[in-house]
Amino acid sequence: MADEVVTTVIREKILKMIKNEKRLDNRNFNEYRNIEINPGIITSADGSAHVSIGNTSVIAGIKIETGEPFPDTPNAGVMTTNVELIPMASPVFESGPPSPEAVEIARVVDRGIRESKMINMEKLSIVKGEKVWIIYIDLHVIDYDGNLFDTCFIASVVALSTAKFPYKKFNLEESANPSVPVEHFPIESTYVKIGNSIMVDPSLEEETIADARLTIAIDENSDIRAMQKGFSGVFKEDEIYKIIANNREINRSIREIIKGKVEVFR
Amino acid sequence: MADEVVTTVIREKILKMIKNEKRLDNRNFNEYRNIEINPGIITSADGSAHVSIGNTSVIAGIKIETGEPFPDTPNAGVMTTNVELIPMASPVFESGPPSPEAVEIARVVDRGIRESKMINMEKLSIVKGEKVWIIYIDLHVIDYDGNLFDTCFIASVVALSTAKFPYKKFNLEESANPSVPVEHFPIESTYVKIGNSIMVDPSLEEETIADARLTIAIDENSDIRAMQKGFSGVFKEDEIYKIIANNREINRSIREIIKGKVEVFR
Amino acid sequence: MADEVVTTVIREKILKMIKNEKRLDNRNFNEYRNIEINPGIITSADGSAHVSIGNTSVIAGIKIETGEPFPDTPNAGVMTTNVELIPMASPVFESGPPSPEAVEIARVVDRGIRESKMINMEKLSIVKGEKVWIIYIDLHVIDYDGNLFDTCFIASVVALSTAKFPYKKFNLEESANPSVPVEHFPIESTYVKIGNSIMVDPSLEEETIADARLTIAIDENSDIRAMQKGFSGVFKEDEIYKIIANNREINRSIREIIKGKVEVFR
Amino acid sequence: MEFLVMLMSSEGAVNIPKLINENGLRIDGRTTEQLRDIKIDVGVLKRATGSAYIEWGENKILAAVYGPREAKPRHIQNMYKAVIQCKYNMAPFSVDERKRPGIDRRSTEISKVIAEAIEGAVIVEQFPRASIDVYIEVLQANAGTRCAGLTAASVALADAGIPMKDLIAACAVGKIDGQIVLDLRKEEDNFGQADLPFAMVPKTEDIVLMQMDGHLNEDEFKKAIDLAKKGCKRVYELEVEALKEHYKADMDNTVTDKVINNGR
Amino acid sequence: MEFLVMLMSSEGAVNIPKLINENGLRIDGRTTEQLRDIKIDVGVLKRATGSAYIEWGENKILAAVYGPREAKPRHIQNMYKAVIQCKYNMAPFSVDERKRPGIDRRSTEISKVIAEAIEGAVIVEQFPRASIDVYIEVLQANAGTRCAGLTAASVALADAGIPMKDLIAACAVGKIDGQIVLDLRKEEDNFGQADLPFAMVPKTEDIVLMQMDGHLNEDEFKKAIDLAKKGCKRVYELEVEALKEHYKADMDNTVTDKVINNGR
Amino acid sequence: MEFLVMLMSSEGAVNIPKLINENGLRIDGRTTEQLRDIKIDVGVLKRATGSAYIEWGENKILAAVYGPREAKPRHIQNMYKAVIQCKYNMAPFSVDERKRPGIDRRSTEISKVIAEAIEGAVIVEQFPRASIDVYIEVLQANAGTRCAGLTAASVALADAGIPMKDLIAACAVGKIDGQIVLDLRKEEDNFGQADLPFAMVPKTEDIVLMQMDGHLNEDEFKKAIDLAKKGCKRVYELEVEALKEHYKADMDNTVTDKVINNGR
Repeated sequence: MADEVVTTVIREKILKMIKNEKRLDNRNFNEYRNIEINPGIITSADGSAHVSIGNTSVIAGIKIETGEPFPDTPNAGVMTTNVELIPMASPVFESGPPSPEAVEIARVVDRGIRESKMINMEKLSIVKGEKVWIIYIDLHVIDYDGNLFDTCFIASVVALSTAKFPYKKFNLEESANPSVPVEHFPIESTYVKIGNSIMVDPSLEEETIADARLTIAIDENSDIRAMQKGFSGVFKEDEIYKIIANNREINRSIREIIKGKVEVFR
Repeated sequence: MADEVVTTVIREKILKMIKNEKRLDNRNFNEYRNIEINPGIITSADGSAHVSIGNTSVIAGIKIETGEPFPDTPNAGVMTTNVELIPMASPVFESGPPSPEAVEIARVVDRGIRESKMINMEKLSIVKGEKVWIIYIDLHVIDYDGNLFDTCFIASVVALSTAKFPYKKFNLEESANPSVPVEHFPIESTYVKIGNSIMVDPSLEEETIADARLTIAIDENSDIRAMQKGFSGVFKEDEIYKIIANNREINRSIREIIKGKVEVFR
Repeated sequence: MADEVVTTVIREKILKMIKNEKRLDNRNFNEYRNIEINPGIITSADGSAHVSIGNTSVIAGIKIETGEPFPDTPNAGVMTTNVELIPMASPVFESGPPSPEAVEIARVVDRGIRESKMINMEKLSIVKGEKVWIIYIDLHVIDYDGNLFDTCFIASVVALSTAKFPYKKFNLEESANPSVPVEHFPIESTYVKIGNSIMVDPSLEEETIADARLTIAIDENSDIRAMQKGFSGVFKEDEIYKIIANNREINRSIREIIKGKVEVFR
Repeated sequence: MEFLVMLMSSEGAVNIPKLINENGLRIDGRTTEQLRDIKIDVGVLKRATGSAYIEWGENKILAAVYGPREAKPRHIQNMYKAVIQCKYNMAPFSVDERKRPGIDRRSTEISKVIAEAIEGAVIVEQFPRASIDVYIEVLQANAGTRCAGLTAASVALADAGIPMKDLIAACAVGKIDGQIVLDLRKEEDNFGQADLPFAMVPKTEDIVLMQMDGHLNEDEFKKAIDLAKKGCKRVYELEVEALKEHYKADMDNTVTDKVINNGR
Repeated sequence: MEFLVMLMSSEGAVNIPKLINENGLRIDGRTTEQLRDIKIDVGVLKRATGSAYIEWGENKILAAVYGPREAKPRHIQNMYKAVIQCKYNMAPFSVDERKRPGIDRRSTEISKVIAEAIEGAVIVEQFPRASIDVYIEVLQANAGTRCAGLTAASVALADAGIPMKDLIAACAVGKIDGQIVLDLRKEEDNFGQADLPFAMVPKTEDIVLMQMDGHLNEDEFKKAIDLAKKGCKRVYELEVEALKEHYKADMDNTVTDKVINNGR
Repeated sequence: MEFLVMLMSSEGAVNIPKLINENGLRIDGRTTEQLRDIKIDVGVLKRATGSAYIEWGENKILAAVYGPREAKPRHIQNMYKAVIQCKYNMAPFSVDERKRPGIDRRSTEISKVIAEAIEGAVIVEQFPRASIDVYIEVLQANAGTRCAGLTAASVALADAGIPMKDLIAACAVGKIDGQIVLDLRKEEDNFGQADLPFAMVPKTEDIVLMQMDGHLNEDEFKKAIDLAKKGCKRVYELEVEALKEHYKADMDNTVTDKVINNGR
């Protein structure tokens, strides 16, 4: 989101506060903004969620169709993730084909879900080698105020957790448990580095002036499943180790928040 | 066609003449320009027509193929309408994908034909639920001097009326009557409002300075089958009623002109 | 390549030297630059070649798939030729869909190969009327210093000569001779006219200031198989006859160079 | 509604179901002159200059306004007035069959007629060379999205402080089982005989949007327009309520009045 | 021609039909050196600066010229001369199988060689920074459309008053049943052994367009060029006639003379 | 490797093959800490400002640099520094299944992370408003192309005389058969448990690119980073050797030193 602009006044205020380990919105470095989760809000979707982190707001919709498997994975289903940075969400977003930013977010979210084996892809097979479920995760970003990676990731995880196979629509026999087979529960967290300070869940202003970005997806065991470094700044090895160490604790509390919301819904 | 430009002199002349219920080309408000109709001019098409209203000139070509029906209408054929505003026709038209103007014309022409049930879509079925005729109406606008809606509509109606199924080409048994099953005969008329005056068949200059536009498609009983209001100006309720009342008489004469041409040809 | 620019100094030097039947790089009018041919360099391709003429450098890769024949040639295979003028090769090339220049080169190369019947297309049939080999010739231009037509043509001919059918990949029974059935050996040569002088194998500078261009593909009997005049300058009839007469001898030596390279490889 | 689904999914002959019962009620229990439930929230997005969210029956739609801002690219600038640019878009998950992302012909046409309707109400002369950009995102669709979207856009324009002659109110009217009814839902649209999307500036009764497809005789058409006007007036009340509700938070109703009377 | 259609539609082996009969006549009755019937109308469109319509056998083609006008986008402007931009396009209904709208590789190449041919005849130096835009629309196609289109474009340029060295005349020549013949029609192109589209400025005999595919030895090639030149000269006569006919309406033949001699 | 191909092509259950044998060697005979063979040629293209060709195992990749030159379109210019634009592209014939020409989502992401990595090493502040354009063409692919491509790009930047903090060196590390190994080849990537592309400025140990997918616990991750760093240091030696070799032709090693120390 290189095109977002922050005034010099704001930039300097952020840099000054950081020296005292404080942030513009008074959070500390390891603190997320308020996370709001509304599962199941779109009835035309097979699974959905509206998730906000602070003012950043994303709607995830899951649509499930049937189709052929890929030739090299004849017994596994298919999953695709798509992010639309629609111009509603920011004055710098433009309509048209997905920007590199949108593609990167979609691919990193997809990797976190896929590599953590959240969905058991083998269970998406309907007729071996011939017919499988195809899951579309569509992320509609409606308000952009920083940290789209995590907002999109949580929205995807919650929407998938609420998703049900549309047996009827495809004239398939209904199952006792129509839920999409969720077997793991990954969490993705994004950090930025400003000067020598590193903080989680960057706001728009922080993201705009940040030197470097790091996104980490971990599973229930805090094992790492996906990573993505971003921006043109650099990390030192021990900065990354420190992020990983901190991240375990931060993710634990977020996992509880999300799981609670999902369980109430299901 | 917001990009067409009219000089202030012309604009003021039009506004002045309108006060005396006259138009730049000396027509009265309920008068069409000269309509020329040449059916069947393109032998590579399955049906065709060259239609001019004044200097506005359109060539309609019908191509008919076979294919699968839509899942929700398994026993009905398929019809698609496409308008190309090629740069040959006006200095403001550009090549590339259809502009919003071209899309609007295509969709309004399509609606007038479809909603009047001009073509019996059920009779386009070849093998129930499996194979149907697909009718392509392609409108090639070659000279633009105002009122594309009506010129395109008449060209479509005439071309369809002359269209024959290409049985041979698709190795199908020939029928005694190979004509496309035309069962109704709709007419579409377009009006513009300039100041408080309303006139049919706008010229380029009138269209360019008009406040609002209204297109109405009616059937043989003068029942309304499709409408489209355009431009940013507004209509009052009774203005619309007046247009509809006038429109019956105007359409009657146009219908006779077209029918005559088509019958001679068939 | 209208966008390439040559300084006035260079232009005048070329024009001056031409008067003495000399060229900027000291070649005479009927002389090619050094031709380098490396067949079979890309193992992920089914056939390949790296060909340079002077500093102009092209990599040709052949990929072969199976598919359906065209309805009007049910017993013949399919061949498509694609040229990418990637921005790596010149400061004036842009990424995106093929430019008119790229399309022209691809089509002229394709015509020379197709019309000389270099590949026996009937022998690409696998199951009569149902399944054929589809040959993709992809030309990746990596350094552009003039005369892409001939460089691309030689690269295509050499790559095709080294190409083998991927029987295994498509679960087809292997043949004793897996080579693509090459039956003829066409050569294509490109001439430019500057003022009244005509010279073969134009350098970048010559191409940029040339008035007219002529490409001729001939077979082993020196019969003409394809021609393409280019640029906005004109030719006189006898200029063309003179080119054709000269061309026989020039092509003979090039044919020997290429054939030698191919035979060593096969 | 189960019977409807059955009728639609049985291959072959699709019988038109009964859409108005013996008591004159429609499949969702509404009378012929009744709108679906409508709920409007104002100012729901941070980044947009103005925004609104509307739930209209089972439609869920967001509208956002950016501007007035510099119109880009420059060649679209008009030196006498602001240009109105509108993008109506359906989310891939808003309909039964997943919609592929990107603009299609239907959304191109709807964007055009909505932009023209808005230009009929906004005081565009106040902002030469500028662009006022309206984005309508359909999150869940159930017939009538262009009217619901235009209604939301009108409220978002007010929230953005864009001067208008007055709010625009929109609603569709149609014909089902031979009767003229207000505000078609999906099954009524699919199996009905006519659909007429309509929008006006309620105060002046200026018609800013009107489209129609189906079959109406002249009397039916007049009855339809009459009913559409009644519907728009009710929609207008809901718009004003929503704006008042939103600005009450500022403890000052005069703000709302200022916004919605801004243009005069 | 019925026998041809049969041969083409029978699946499997396609036998090449006899294209020249024992009397030396072709399937449409022409001699080997005969053009198809050609009819040219000048000034057929209102909006274009100049225009022409040509019927060439079963080809029906329109050409329009706009300009000289400001070249856009600016980076294509040449400060020493006008740029010639050409779009050759086939209508979806102009061929047997409906052609999807939009530019394909074939029309891209044809547009390029036609633009270059025109630039060889127009006095482009008179209009620095300008663009002269030529649009060719093929409404009905039956082989030889690029030659017919370029011929029509040349007349349209004259109608637009664009100064040229002289009119361009174009026609194809080819080989069928082993003989060199003028102006191939579709079946001759499909089943022949060579096709050579050709265009020149008849007055100077400057060759402005030449393409070839098929199989010609050197003697055949020379014979082909010779025949093509004869064809072009006949086409030129028809062009001049059409322009004279058109300007006769102005009761003043000097106008025509002025137009077609404009450049000198 | 025949056994691998068999396993992959048998329909149905795909068993994961043994990737490290009882002697601790991998399927191509390498140890767990060994890079594939790497060969770098400098200055291989005439037109580009700088260029390099790399063979890295079975990967064959070209990199070219153009610039600093005026950034176009103008709105991408930054008045404080050069913008880095990168296009990573795979030739259609570089992979098993022919890749359709054009940009896909994978190459969009790779282009982005490589551009950001390069921006982390180039002294962009020296060239305000300029663009430095890096083109990476994968001619033959066998896993690890983004690291090999970034390495080649770094050498091409040096060849172009672009001032950098120092060369970037890249290589991937991964997990196969439960062990952390350096530089995965295709079969190891397909059947392994993790892949971690990595790049740094060896002199400062600044990490400029890092991505990961798969499954690593914290200890494995640290071991992986450690091994990746070792790999990068070896790659760096090869880069310097290649540059020295190239400039030796100029009979003056000080040139190389100047180039690779240019930024300080």
